[in-house]
Amino acid sequence: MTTLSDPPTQQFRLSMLVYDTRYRSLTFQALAALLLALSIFYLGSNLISNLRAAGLNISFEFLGAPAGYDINQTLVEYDSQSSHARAAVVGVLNTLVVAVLACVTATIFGVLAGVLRLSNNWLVSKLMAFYVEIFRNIPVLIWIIIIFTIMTAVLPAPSAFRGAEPDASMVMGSFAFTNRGIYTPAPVWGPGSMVVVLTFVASIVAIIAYRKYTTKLLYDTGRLLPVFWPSIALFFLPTILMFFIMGKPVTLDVPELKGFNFQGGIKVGGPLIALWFALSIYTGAFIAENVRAGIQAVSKGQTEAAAALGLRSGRIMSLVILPQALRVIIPPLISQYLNITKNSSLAIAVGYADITATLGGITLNQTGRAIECVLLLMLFYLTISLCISAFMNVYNNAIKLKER
Amino acid sequence: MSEQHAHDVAFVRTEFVPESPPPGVASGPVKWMRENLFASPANSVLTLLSIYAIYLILSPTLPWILNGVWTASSLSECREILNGTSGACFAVLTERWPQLLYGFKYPADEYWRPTLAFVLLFIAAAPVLFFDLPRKLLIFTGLYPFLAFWLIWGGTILTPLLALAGCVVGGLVYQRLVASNFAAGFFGGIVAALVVWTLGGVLIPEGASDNALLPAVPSRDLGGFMLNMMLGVTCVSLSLPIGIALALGRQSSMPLIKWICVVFIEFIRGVPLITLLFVASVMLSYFFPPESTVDLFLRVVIMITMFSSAYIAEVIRGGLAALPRGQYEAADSLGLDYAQAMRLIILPQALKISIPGIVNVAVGLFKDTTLVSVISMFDLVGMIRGPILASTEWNGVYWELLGFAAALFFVVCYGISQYSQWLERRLATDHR
Amino acid sequence: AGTIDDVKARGKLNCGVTTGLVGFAAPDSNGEWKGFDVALCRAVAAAVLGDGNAVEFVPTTGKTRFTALASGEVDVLARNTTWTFSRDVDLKFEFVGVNYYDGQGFMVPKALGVSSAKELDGATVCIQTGTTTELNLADFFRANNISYEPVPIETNAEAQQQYLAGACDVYTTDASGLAATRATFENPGDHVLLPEIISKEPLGPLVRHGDNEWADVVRWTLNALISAEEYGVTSANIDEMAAGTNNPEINRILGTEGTLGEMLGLDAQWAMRAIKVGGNYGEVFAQNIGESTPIGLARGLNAQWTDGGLLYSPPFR
Amino acid sequence: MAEAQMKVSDQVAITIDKMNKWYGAFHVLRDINLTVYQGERIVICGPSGSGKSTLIRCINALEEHQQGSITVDGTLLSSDLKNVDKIRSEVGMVFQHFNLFPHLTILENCTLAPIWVRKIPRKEAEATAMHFLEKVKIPEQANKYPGQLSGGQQQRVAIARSLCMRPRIMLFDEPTSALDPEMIKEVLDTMIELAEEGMTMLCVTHEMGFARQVANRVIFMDAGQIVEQNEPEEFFLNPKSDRTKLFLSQILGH
Amino acid sequence: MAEAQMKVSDQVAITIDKMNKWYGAFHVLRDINLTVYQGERIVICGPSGSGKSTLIRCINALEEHQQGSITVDGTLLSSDLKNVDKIRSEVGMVFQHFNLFPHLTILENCTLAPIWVRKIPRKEAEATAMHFLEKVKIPEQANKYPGQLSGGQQQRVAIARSLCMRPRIMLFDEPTSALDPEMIKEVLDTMIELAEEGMTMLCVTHEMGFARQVANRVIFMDAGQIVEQNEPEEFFLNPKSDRTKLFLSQILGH
Ligand SMILES: Nc1ncnc2c1ncn2[C@@H]1O[C@H](COP(=O)(O)OP(=O)(O)OP(=O)(O)O)[C@@H](O)[C@H]1O
Ligand SMILES: Nc1ncnc2c1ncn2[C@@H]1O[C@H](COP(=O)(O)OP(=O)(O)OP(=O)(O)O)[C@@H](O)[C@H]1O
Ligand SMILES: NC(=O)CC[C@H](N)C(=O)O
Ligand SMILES: [Mg+2]
Ligand SMILES: [Mg+2]
Repeated sequence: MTTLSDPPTQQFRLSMLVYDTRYRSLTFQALAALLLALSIFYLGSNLISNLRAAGLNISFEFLGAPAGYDINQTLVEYDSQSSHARAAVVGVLNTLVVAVLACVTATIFGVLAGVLRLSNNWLVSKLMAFYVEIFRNIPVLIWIIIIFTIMTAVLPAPSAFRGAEPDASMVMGSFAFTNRGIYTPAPVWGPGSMVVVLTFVASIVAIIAYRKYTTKLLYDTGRLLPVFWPSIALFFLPTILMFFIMGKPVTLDVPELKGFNFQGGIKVGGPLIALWFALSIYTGAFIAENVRAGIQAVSKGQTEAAAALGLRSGRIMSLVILPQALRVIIPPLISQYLNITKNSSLAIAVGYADITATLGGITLNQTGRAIECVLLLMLFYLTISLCISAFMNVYNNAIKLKER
Repeated sequence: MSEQHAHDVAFVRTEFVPESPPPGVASGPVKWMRENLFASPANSVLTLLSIYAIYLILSPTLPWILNGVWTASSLSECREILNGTSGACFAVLTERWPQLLYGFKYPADEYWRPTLAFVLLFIAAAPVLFFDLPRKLLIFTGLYPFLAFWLIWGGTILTPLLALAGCVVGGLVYQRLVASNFAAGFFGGIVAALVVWTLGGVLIPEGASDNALLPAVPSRDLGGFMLNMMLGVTCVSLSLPIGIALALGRQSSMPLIKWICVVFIEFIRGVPLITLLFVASVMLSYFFPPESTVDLFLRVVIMITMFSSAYIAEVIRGGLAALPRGQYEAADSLGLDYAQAMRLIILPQALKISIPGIVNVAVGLFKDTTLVSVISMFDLVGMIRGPILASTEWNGVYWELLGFAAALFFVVCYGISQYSQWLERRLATDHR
Repeated sequence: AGTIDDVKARGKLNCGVTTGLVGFAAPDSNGEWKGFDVALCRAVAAAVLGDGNAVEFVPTTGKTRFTALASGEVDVLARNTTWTFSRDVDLKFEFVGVNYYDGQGFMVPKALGVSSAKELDGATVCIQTGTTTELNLADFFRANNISYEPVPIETNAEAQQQYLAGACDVYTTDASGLAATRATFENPGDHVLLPEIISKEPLGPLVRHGDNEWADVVRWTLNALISAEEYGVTSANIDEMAAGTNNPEINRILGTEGTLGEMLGLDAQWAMRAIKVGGNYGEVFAQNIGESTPIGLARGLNAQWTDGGLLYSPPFR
Repeated sequence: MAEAQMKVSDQVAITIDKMNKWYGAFHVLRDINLTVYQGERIVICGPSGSGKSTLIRCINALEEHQQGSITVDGTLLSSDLKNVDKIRSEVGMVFQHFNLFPHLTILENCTLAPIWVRKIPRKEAEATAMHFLEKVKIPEQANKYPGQLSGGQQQRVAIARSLCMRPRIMLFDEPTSALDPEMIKEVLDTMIELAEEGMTMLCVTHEMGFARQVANRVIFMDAGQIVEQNEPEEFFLNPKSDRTKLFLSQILGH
Repeated sequence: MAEAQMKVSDQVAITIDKMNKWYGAFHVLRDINLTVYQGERIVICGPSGSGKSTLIRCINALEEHQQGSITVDGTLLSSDLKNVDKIRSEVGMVFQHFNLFPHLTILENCTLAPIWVRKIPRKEAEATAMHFLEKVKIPEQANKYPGQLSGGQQQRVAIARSLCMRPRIMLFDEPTSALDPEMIKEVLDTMIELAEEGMTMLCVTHEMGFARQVANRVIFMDAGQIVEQNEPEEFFLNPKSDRTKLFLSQILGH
């Protein structure tokens, strides 16, 4: 044995680039970098020469120019003289509105269907299975079109409400279902209405506090107060009382047929409804499957153990099954939310003015700035999805069951 | 020690109790209904609600369907026949089915070609989907793409033959060279294939397509459900190898390669397919050399393939992660190199685990092919929304057409998802 | 290489048309494209390739048409597209002429009892997105200080569907488009066009900027059709006339005199073929959108200058 | 043997009378008659599928029986939810797979039922829980989660969790069969300790050492019936029925 | 004892010189010096986490070492892939969890590496495989899949698979610790037979019977160091170091 402690320093040979583990990965990465650079260069030079040939350039100045077109659903102030950038903002807000609405309703549909699918009622569970299969296996675009067609072709036009003997009439005298959307009464906040609203907010806070208090009471003294009915009472009574005490400050502005359309009240546009409903019922089918899987993932042993401890079935659900099932349900649920956001870009099929329709549609077209608009569009969706997945990672780490 | 208990515990059964039927609880349909439909008051309410819901759905639709008119040449004629009663006008389907299935420009005399390709697809897919079938069938699977290409697009048979020859030569060179070095084999194979293609491309005469056995059909003339099927099948099969490469890249220990794959995958998964289709329709041609005009079908295929390969990569990554480390180590210790270990040991197992996931991606992708209608391609949905509903005769027949499209997709997607469930069950019990 | 060489090499002309506007461009039940714009495409194809059927029709929406042209997917766009400053200058296209002088109009159901666009305050308006009409509409209502609600729509077919279902009170687009759309209604009589024409919409074929040879081919094909009408050359008498006439202008057009075809990079018979496929401008007009068709458009501004219209082809010389 | 200290009273804890149970058309339990006295420690054994688990699950109303009666501590098990609740809170049960609640800490596992069912204030419940956790020798794990414990520790938590409800009767369904050999001992020790305190126990197990050491009575079941029962010594040394002999030769043989 | 028949030559098979290895900042192997002669059978033992597995995995280049040198059959283990390949094809390795390829039959498991690495024609490779399968006494299983075999059979296949590469050195990492007692014997018998044929073997195991019967040398490791090495008799009867004594008392005691 020699005393030498390091391997003899070898002469560097070219073959070592491939055969020596120290250089091998560098070689490959250099190759990959080269290929990447080459293809970027190739695509980039094509792009530049094509743009030059077409006499175009890349510039985002158009965003400041007046858009020139009108949008039918604007959450921020907007008219045809506003800039393209503002039109894009309107689109972003509309995308977020429909996505958030659809997430909420899809969750409701999904949870209902998922739970009912596990029902021991044969008919109900079969019906839910039918719902899930039908909606999962037909493209969402077809659903959007079908529901939009129902909206436009089946519901009456506003003109049908006109005349002495109209073909259609308002539901309860204040809701109008037309093929342009649904008109509902809007609250008019008279003087003193703030008090009513505050009371309502306060009673919500009170309900939460009361629930906290009952749990604490139980923990401290072992006394369990009723929760359900007091919550209901707290929800309604104070607000209603205050409403009358303040002399009915909140009145309803009931939509009325004036001119071509209903005026007053709140209008939820047809495209919004079609998109919202189609997205929620389609995604609801997927969520139902997640919910079912989540509940089934909690083993029967858990229920039995809880029952053997003397817990009643309602408590077993809320204390043992749901907390465990939610861990399984929520991650796929969040990716369904991501899907909803991405699928909301199908707004374009029904003329809903989301970001794809404004920035990626009309603006792109009127200005001809295809590359810029598509880039901005992708950037927007990418940001949203990165935010959602970042949130999901945080959540997943937070709920991870402690293991050995 | 037994003095403590006063009870005599010893007991031996001498007479065994025979099995007897359960006590006479009602059986038959009444019992079944009581247990499954009316077990509790709440349950009964649910049942009644469900029955009412079913009634609500069926009462208008059933008569409408049953009273359908199957022969008429236009909506107004149809309405005349119906004479005010409620009924579907399925005549639009009988009138326009070729357009719905093949698009409005595919030559009518040639419908048998895509149909045949479609039937052959089952034979080609079978050995991939069912492991029990003889492996020899895979040869047909390998030939199928070229055959299907020739059948659908027609033109000179030399083109697919040349493509096939290129692949075969590439494969042979790969086999030759891979023995010494994977990289040499891989790139050697590609180069060989490219050489064959360019050489062959020069050799194929200009007008070869003019009076070929099968008349050439330009890809713009493809449409209808056929377009959905073709996009789905092509993109899924193309995205498999890319997805595998991406998944392996994402697992790589080389940071640059891993980073490229991660960025690609997350980018693609972060944007909606529609924006990628916009890229295909408005941006992509700026990235090709000025003189080459890549047709829209190809551009769409490129984008959808990128899209689905990102999703498939994630599925396969799951499959790779499910393999125990020991498999990698055993392969290493036997002296297999990276490519061999992947090809012989890791991928066969990882892919098998991933098949259900891949099938789900495929179903999702197939449904998403309808989005091409947004960039005015005439797939099934595009046909309905465009030429058919716009035509004077059939302006206003929504339900029959949309219902037809929905039914078509349902049959295919439901079929595939049933297959994937069957497969999952089978993989779960498969001990091998 | 220039577009003309590409087209010759390909053996097909890629022509962008609408996704379906009866009379202008729409596939019939056999999938054959027919219409006023289609005829121009066929004329160009006949001129360049010698075959009026050597055309690939690429259906485009208001939104996709310009990208299709810019990206080279189509060689020429003949899709009732208005010649505007920004399209010409900013989007870098070349309008080669005007084949239909039009203006934006409104269509409403008779039952609404509206007689002027100014009465449309609060109406819901169906409008194709990505068009000039969309911008005109915004300007018109703003100028008149009345409100409306736009329903943006991709294609004429959808607009028609929405309008008929009553999802919008008014449909607005080029007056010619309105007439064509109304013609396909079951009861065209129930709908009226309002008298206001709120814009100038000179519609014409366009090509990419920068390829002047190709632009010339399309421009002079169009001019040949117009001139042919002016000089009484029809598809019926063209063979006769091709034998030679005593009008040198006709002779130059039909290639019996001079080398105009050669200058364009085509052969001598180019214009003859172009006229032969669908007839001269007048014939094309009459066959597809004229008064004897269901669409029933009068020549109006689109009459020859000699008849008090605006059609005025530059001389072939 | 510690048996001398264990007392069996004359008071009846459980009476099962002519009980029969079917799964669909399958007759799982046939004509079960059994009286358990307070303080008795009964081991139930028998081949797989003989209905041992089903029997003890019936006692806890986890399964319904169709004929005959079960009376626990004077309460007749009927479909009346109140009776079921009463019985369940008197009877503790330990499962083969522990069935701890993975989302709660050990302490929360042990206090959940006392708080929500027995309505014991949290402080008190926690004190009790710590008491029993000490008894099973893992008080230091109180704030960990079940997933962080070994199998043997988990099973001991499961026992403590049952004890926190202060049951008068404990049912064990193969409590050690999912454990590694070294952990079995931990759990058996805990059970022996319980037995020494006079808890009434019914235990399905094949640990013959345990049966010998603590049981007053061994019950052998086969095909849904009680085939033989006897004191452990007698049972193991002098099995009467052929089936018992066969069974014993199998399990003692290996 | 069969030791008399086993020959140890003077030729060096493996030289490990001042080898050090870290996992991150954790020093797993410290200053390992070891010379293995051809035909030697070495048993490595030591408490869990002492670095036994890491040591033999280093020899096979499954792990990289950071300092010192390892020479196998005259080939220096360096970052040069060719050397790594050479060493791996000279050295066979058997894992605790067998790591058979579940998607291939037994025969395919055994012929895979000879065909793809050694480039031996399939026929020949199959003949060799059958030869070694016979040697491990399961030729009749050749066409089954690993999932269809018992653990002991699987481990024997794993040994045969390594042998098919005709290695000159075999490494075993606790080959029997995942097996049921009755299967351990099958596998040990196979290993003893191998040893008798003069294969150079390094074996991590706690089977002292095996060590006594076949090893020339037992190496005891603790905390990443070789603490003691000796002939088996001496090692077991007269351990020198305190740690060894403690360890032996534990494993022999139970
Ligand atoms: N929910 C059920 N539905 C139908 N049959 C069942 C059900 N649960 C158990 N059985 C059947 O009842 C019989 C008795 O089951 P039980 O679990 O009581 O046996 P066991 O004696 O506990 O066996 P083991 O020792 O395997 O736990 C078995 O044949 C079993 O297949
Ligand atoms: N990949 C790794 N990263 C970090 N530490 C590791 C890794 N692999 C092993 N170790 C640590 O190195 C030490 C030695 O591990 P090794 O597996 O060699 O021990 P061993 O002697 O084989 O033990 P056992 O008898 O349990 O198999 C252990 O403390 C282990 O935790
Ligand atoms: N309605 C149309 O499709 C065309 C509208 C208008 N002529 C334009 O070019 O923008
Ligand atoms: Mg049991
Ligand atoms: Mg180890």
